[in-house]
Amino acid sequence: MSKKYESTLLNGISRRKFIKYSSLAVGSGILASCTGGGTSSTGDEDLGENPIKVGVMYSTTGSIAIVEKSLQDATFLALEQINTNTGPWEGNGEGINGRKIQKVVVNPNSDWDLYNQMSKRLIDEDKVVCVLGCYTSASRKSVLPVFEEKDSLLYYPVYYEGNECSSNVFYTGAAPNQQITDSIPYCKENFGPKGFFVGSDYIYPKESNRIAKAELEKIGGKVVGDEYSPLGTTEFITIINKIKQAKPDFVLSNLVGDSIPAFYRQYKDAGLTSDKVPIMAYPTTEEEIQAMGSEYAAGHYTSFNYFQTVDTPENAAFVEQFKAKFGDSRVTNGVMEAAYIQTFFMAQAMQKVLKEGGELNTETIREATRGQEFQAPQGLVKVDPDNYHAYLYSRIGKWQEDGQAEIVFATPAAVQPIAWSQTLYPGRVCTRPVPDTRESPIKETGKTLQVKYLEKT
Amino acid sequence: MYAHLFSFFYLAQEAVAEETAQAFSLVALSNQLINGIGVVGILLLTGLGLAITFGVMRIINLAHGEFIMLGAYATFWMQSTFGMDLLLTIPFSFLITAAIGALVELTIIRRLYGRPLETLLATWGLSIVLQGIIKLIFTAQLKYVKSPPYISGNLTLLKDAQGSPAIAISYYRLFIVTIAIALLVLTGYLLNKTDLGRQVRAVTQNRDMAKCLGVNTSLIDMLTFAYGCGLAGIAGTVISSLKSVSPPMGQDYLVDAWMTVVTGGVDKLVGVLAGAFLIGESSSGIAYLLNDPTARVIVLAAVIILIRYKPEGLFTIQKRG
Amino acid sequence: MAQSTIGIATRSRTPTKLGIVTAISFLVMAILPFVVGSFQISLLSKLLLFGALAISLDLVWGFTGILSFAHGVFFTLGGYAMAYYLKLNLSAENNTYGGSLPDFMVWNGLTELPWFIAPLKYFPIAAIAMVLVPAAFAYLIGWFIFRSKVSGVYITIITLAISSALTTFFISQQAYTGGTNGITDVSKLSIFGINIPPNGLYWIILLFTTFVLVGSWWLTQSNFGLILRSIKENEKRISYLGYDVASFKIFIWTLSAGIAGIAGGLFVPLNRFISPVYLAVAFGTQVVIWVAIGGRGTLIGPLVAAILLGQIQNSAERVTQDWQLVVGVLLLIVVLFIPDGLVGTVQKLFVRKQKPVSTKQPAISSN
Amino acid sequence: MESILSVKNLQVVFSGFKALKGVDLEVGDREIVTIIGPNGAGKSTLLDAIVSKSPVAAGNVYFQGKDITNKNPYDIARMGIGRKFQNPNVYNELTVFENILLALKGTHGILNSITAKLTKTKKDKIIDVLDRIGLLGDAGTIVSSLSHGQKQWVEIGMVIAQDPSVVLLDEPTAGMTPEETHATGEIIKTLARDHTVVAIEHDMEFVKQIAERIIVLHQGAKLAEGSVEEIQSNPKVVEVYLGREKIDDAA
Repeated sequence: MSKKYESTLLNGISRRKFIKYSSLAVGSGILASCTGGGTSSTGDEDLGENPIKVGVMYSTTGSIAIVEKSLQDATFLALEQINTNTGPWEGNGEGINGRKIQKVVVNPNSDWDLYNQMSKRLIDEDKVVCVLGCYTSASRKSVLPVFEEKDSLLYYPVYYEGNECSSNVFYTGAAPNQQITDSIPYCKENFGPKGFFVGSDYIYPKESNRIAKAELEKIGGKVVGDEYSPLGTTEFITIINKIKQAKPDFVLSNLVGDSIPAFYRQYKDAGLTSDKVPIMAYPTTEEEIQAMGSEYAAGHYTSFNYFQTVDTPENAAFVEQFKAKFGDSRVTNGVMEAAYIQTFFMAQAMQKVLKEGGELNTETIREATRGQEFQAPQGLVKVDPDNYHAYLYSRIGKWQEDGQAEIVFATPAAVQPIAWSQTLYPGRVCTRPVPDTRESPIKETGKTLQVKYLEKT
Repeated sequence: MYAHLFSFFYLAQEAVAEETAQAFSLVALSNQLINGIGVVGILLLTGLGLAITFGVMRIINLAHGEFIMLGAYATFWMQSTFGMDLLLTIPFSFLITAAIGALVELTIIRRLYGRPLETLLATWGLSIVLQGIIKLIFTAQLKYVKSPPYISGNLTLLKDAQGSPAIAISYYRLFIVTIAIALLVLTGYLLNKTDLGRQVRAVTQNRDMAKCLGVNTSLIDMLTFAYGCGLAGIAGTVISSLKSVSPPMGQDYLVDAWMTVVTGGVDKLVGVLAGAFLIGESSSGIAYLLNDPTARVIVLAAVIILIRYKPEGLFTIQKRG
Repeated sequence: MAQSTIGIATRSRTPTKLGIVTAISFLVMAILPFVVGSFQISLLSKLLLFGALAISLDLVWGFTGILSFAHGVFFTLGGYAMAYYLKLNLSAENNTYGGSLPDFMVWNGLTELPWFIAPLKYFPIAAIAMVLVPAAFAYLIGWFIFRSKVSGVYITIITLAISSALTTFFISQQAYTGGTNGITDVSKLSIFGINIPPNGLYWIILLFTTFVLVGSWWLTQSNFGLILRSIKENEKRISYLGYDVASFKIFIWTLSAGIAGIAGGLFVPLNRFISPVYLAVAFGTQVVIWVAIGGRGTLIGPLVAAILLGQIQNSAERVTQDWQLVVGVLLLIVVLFIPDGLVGTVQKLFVRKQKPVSTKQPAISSN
Repeated sequence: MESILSVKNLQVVFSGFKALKGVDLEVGDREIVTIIGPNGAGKSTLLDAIVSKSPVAAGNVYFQGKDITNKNPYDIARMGIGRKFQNPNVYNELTVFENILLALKGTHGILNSITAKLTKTKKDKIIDVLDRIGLLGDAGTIVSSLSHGQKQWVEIGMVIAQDPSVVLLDEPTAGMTPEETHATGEIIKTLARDHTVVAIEHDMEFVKQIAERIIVLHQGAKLAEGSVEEIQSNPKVVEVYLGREKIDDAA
């Protein structure tokens, strides 16, 4: 009798079943790890022999997709031009020294965790030679240890807060001195000394505003408000109310993503006008203007390296080619342009390596990328050989009724990038030796760096 | 008088300018609280649909935000294709989202009545699917919805010494509040004064009994759920021109809508109004005194404590044990 | 947890078969690093930790009936404890600002290490904090909500609110938490001066997850497990038998948070960052989905689901950019057609085959 | 006779409705008391109030001289009051054995439940209980597949396993066939040998079978009290069950 009870005493998972399922778990783990070895091929295009594998890592779904999808588009355009010997690549032959680029595309779904996982996959499993990708600082930070540990290369196309100088990243977006340094004096001279700073609540806006605040105070201006809203917020009643109360001469906005259209709309809706209190923004570009409706942006300003209205033959071609590929209603903006030009930096570097008979790996591409110049839509740009950031133009655009910017300020040439704000960290520079030893490159020179422009060589 | 207040405020501001802190001002605070009504309107609008699907039907709908998103995209589509005015799209947006809601009820919700946790999981899956489909159709980029040009500007209640508005609220915000309250009244009327509403309540209170009395319960279920989704669609339409339109936009409203409904109590529609008012005003008030993120944390903590002590919400009659 | 090992040994019915099969499974998993590539190892390490997290949720949801969206919170709290340890032990040379102050604190104008973070520089303290902080937080929440009339859906809504509030809080306290970025650029894990290589970490994680699985199984097979299942079915009834339901709930809730915390702590040396993304409702929902798909109350099911879904996601990603659509559809299918989850369904089929379902005939037993 | 359970002027109110309007009750050690009364008389509410299922608005409950009014249900249970509910309130997803095991007298702490082993003594005790309720052959059966009457026995078995000083039974024979009812009566009689029993019943045959003392509740108040014969001849009681010739039919 008692035996019968024992077998049914505790009706949880019986031991036998438990054993079965444990085996199942193990089996599934093994099975999955064995099937996961294939490589995704993208498109049916004929890539010829021995293509070069390049990772493209932008989210096309989730909250950041609103920006990153366009970066992916711009990257695809550049890769297509390289593979088909068109656009800026015309005359170089199809591909790089006859080898075409095979893009390995991943979509991390706006999830930092997946950026990390997928960058590991790109490097370890797909064996890409380098990766083009990321938008937010958080996603860059989440993949940075991967690229450093595995010593691979990331081309990162986004304006950011600076304070970083990895030997595994090429920063082709604006460093703080290429976006903030010129805009603050402009604001004080044209609008007045009192600035109200707003931003999304994360590292880039906070650090950006901190640098801007230091710059503004240095020239005798004053910050009358400093407010942050959670990332992705679309409710700005309180911040706008505080702006009204503080009566600033201008508003400096570092809001990002879907907060931007909401802010501009509610700003105007609350009766604040661009002729009285203009907004100077960093992350507001043609794309966001299009999404909010240009009537809300007219009269406000953005400080960026590139605008669709930049008057160069290269830009005219870029805009035309982009619209031809992705539709006439699409606009181009500074981040997309950076994504576009960094692809050519990469291609030129690979070409250099291959022409010299070298092998494509992190070390050779890294050394070859340093100092690359490119006649970009925004003008002649160059990768700084010391700190791996890019020489870029600094421009200020005033938004018009048609959603395009009138460029009201531009530097005469591309500005040398400085990774650390010289206002906050005077004399701190980043200089990588040749060849890169991957040791700490930070030097305290003790004296503030002067602005240098790129000279034609 | 107000000039005094303002000069005081400027003095005070000079004093604390180093910290860039906002000086306290009664006028500004009243302005903030008046404008808080704008937040209340949006909470009410986004919470109303949930008050139907959860309050009346007890369906835990985590795809509620996606129905708001669908409403916004319906409006975007009608505007960009037919050049329709936003106001004009409201009834169509309601019909489109309600139709999708009915379809969802037929294919998914119907199979899960009486299994709240499964419903919760299914609607989460649904929210992923809806976002994915919209992204496939409309791409991931932000979309532009034009606001009605005739509802613009601000209602100025009080001017300061310089003649600029000191207390003012935008007409569009007032419009949102009006729509929200109108829908609330309409819903209350439908639910309490019409035959259909009586059937709905009969079904939700005692399904079997209602069935015996000849009520077509499955039709009532479908209609009620569709109506709740339609309300979410209207919310999406109305806020689309004030906020941003993108596939994941609904996620932003989900938690807030839930908190609104739970705070007020789900048994009475007026609870939603109360919940929206309490959450909207307290978060604007705290945000004014401190800042937005802190206000959010404090309000959420307050809601947790409220649920702890009054899980049935503030406006529900004590039931017999 | 220490009791469980003693418990197994002292149990009257020594589960030898179980021991053997577990050992074999464990060994097979253990030799994987010699078979598959480094990406799969790091992915498996992560999925094993997610699996352990899912098992911890299964203890409170599958067995006790408390559906929580806040398990990502406990996981992340453990993660932050470990991340502070690794960040504070970054050599001055690798710290962009030299000195001992983490970079994000420098940016946010802190001049010295806050007192509540400073002790985490020492491994034993960090290791204890990794368990204790999430467990203590869970205890507080548990004490607050389980000793009240709140139940069912409302508890779930409270966990949603907790997750949402904490995400906002951690992001807004950038000077102490690193904001949205979280804590990044941390050092590699070394224990007592020995560097742990990726495979070593994998083995530690495998050991941990196996331990969590076996420990949880053992725990739920005891009288305690029986009581948990009774609470799930009808928590009022059992209080009339003399059981203090709230204290049982608080205990399993706290224990589960502690397990989640360790999983989070082990996650940081693997991923080399922790951020509020794991606090958010989206991640909490992910954990719920693993348990639901794997099968509630099966322990092994959530682990299988976490590994399987992670692999499906990884594979689906190669096929389509819109892979999360695939995951969404999969979730709908599981909920609608296999409500007991994968393992739960297999289990049911198995049970049905073994023993015909008893008929409900009103038989009168002989007296 | 000394009271083991004593209820003084007990009042229970549901949103303004007075379900119990001041009831007094004294129960002696090892006594069998049966409570009868029409629907809505407050019978179940009285038991609910004793075990703190319903909150007591006024008045007191004493158990072994100690005031237990509105104490935690699990404390009351641990002190020695067991309760069987009107509809069988058992664990349908567990086996019969597990249901009894749960109820088994002993410490109910967490650590104890983790480390506790199924000792021979415990097993024998459970087997004894199963034997008494006639479900020995069904020990391993999942309760949901039992008949209604068997579920009632399982719950009675749980109360026996609990081994409380006072057993509160709410309609232990509801839904049972006459044979089952009789068997239940015998179980309760044996139970009364070493326990105090307070039972609510409708079935007068059954009441006659087990009762020593009967209490009649009506509209939240005590109407009458006495032996079976006294109650049957009480005019007030007869009037309450109006339209009926005899109380025997009251159900």
